[in-house]
Amino acid sequence: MVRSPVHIAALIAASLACSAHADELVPYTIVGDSIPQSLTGAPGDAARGRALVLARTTTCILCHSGPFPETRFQGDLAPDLTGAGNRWSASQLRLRLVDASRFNAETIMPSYYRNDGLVRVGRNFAGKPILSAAEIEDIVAFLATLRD
Amino acid sequence: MPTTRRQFLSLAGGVTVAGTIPIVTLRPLEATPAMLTTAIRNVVGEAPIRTGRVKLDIPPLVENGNTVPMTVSVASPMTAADYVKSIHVFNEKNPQPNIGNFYLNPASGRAQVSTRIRLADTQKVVAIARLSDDTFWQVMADIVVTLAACTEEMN
Amino acid sequence: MIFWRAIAAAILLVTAPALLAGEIPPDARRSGYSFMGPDTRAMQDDDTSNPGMLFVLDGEALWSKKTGDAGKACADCHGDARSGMKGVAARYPAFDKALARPVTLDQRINLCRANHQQATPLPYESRDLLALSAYVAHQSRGISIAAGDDPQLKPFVDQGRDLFMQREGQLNLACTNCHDDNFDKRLAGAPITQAQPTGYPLYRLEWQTLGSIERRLRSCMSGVRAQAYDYGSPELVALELYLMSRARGLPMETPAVRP
Amino acid sequence: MPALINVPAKAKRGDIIEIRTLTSHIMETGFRHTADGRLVPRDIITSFTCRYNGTEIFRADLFPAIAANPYLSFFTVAKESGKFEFEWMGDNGYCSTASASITVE
Repeated sequence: MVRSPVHIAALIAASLACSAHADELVPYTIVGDSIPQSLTGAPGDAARGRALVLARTTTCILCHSGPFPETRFQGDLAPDLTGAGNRWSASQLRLRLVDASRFNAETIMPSYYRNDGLVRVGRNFAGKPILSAAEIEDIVAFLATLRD
Repeated sequence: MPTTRRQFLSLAGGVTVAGTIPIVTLRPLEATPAMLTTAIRNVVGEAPIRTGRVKLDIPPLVENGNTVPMTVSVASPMTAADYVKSIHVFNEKNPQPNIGNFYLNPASGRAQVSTRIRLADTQKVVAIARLSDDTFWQVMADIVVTLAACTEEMN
Repeated sequence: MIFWRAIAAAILLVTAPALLAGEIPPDARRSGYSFMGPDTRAMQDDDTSNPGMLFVLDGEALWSKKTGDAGKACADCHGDARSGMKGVAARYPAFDKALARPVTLDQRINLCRANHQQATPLPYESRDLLALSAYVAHQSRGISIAAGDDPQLKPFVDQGRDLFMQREGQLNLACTNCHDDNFDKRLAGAPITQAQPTGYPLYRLEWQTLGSIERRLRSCMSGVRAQAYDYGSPELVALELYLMSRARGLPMETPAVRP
Repeated sequence: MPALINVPAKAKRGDIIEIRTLTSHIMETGFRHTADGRLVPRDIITSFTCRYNGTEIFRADLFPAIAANPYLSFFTVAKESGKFEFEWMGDNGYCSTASASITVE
């Protein structure tokens, strides 16, 4: 599973070049408890990431709360996101978004960048990850800014 | 905040938790404060509106905006000489600012009306009473509407 | 001493209904009613303002209306529902010998229509089916749920339990993840309940109408972005059966009101 | 369409009594669209009237912001035995009536 960064870069380049099938995930390399490389090869946009975290469609805010005074309804099923950037590096946050079940098989946090091994996925979602690589990067960039 | 706004009554539920397939097209359905003012002026005309005498009972935190219990009452002796002629209820952000007009008379005995309303979003509700001396009295309330975490797709 | 303790433990094991891991013990089981605010409770509590009662009223009229080629009304066989139907819904879904599987109250109504009234089946979620089912279930209001006791139902209860525990959909969540492990917490602003089906069919403010437990289950499935099972499918029946057996002891509330 | 009417069966002359009504109606707002973009036409109850022995004692104009299955509660002074008549009128020629009687002592 561990591939050389060069190989990954090549794959990303290839997928950009021929606009790979939407259902295909960008391959990534896990190092320790992290994914060091950006899934898109570029840093995400923290402002877009903040909007994504607050959008109910991405589901973050349904379970998590955080330093979002303008958002009235936040979940309390999962840890408060305040200080997430202190607790985790961007690389660690990336893997936790991509596949949190890797750390705890029983977690209720969905694997946001995964499209296999799932049961009865709805017609409109089949074969797709919950978030795109770019959305993951935006959210990672935002969470990394959450420092106490 | 278009991303968090619920549609005004999505058809048979509307979108999933994911906001996947909007069953109902998203449109700028929100009434503007100007529309609210116009709706009020249509009833009140140029008369001044004073604050007081009217009471609006509505849960400050609504569990579902599709059915919100509401009671309006007015402090009035309800005698032939001094009674409430009508009660008018308005909202700020539904597609249309009017909610209901209720016409009373001295034989009502008590100036109080209850109904259930729809609130498309967290917003202000205004209740105005017209007394028999043609003065207008109002009360305003801010209502927080909880958005359903999971709604269903239309089948 | 140890001997007696062992016996006491053994007796406990035999007499107490086996509680499976992660299940809510009987004395901690709570109706969705207890998760609601005072205004929604008030709407349910007063029969003259509970909008579900409009459907019960409809159902009462349908109960004695002759229908189908046989020209028979429910009342012609069952008599007065207020006595004859008392407690019935609290035992549903029930095992049907001829079909060798559990049937829901909705399915029982349609079986009666087919077999005794020679009438066409009422579609799922149609006003008439909801009204009849609400009228029948209303006769059990206040009676403790006692579904799933029939030993013939065991494999179907187990199937329902497996489905309840099965992660599914793009969000990869099982019913149990929320309703056993996280009730009383909040999903965004909304409290998570224990998913006790005490009041079906019920008036959901979100729907602005009465709906069946199958509709509710399907909407949860859509919520986790799973392909919902069809109305009347063995899976939905098994889930309903498991949920009703999981709610044993809680009183029926039909027609309940829920956000 | 069925309606649930709640009027006290008996009252003393001069008592202020509460009248509650609940009626079945979809109250389609006219602001919703189907998936293919068509507007779902408005279908609401637009007015409600209550008469007490023929005299109008309460009237309401209803708008799309009134919830489905409209509920209305209001008050009147019990002055004589007789009949309350209720009338709901709405879009597409909708008209529905109900009545309830009261004994006033």
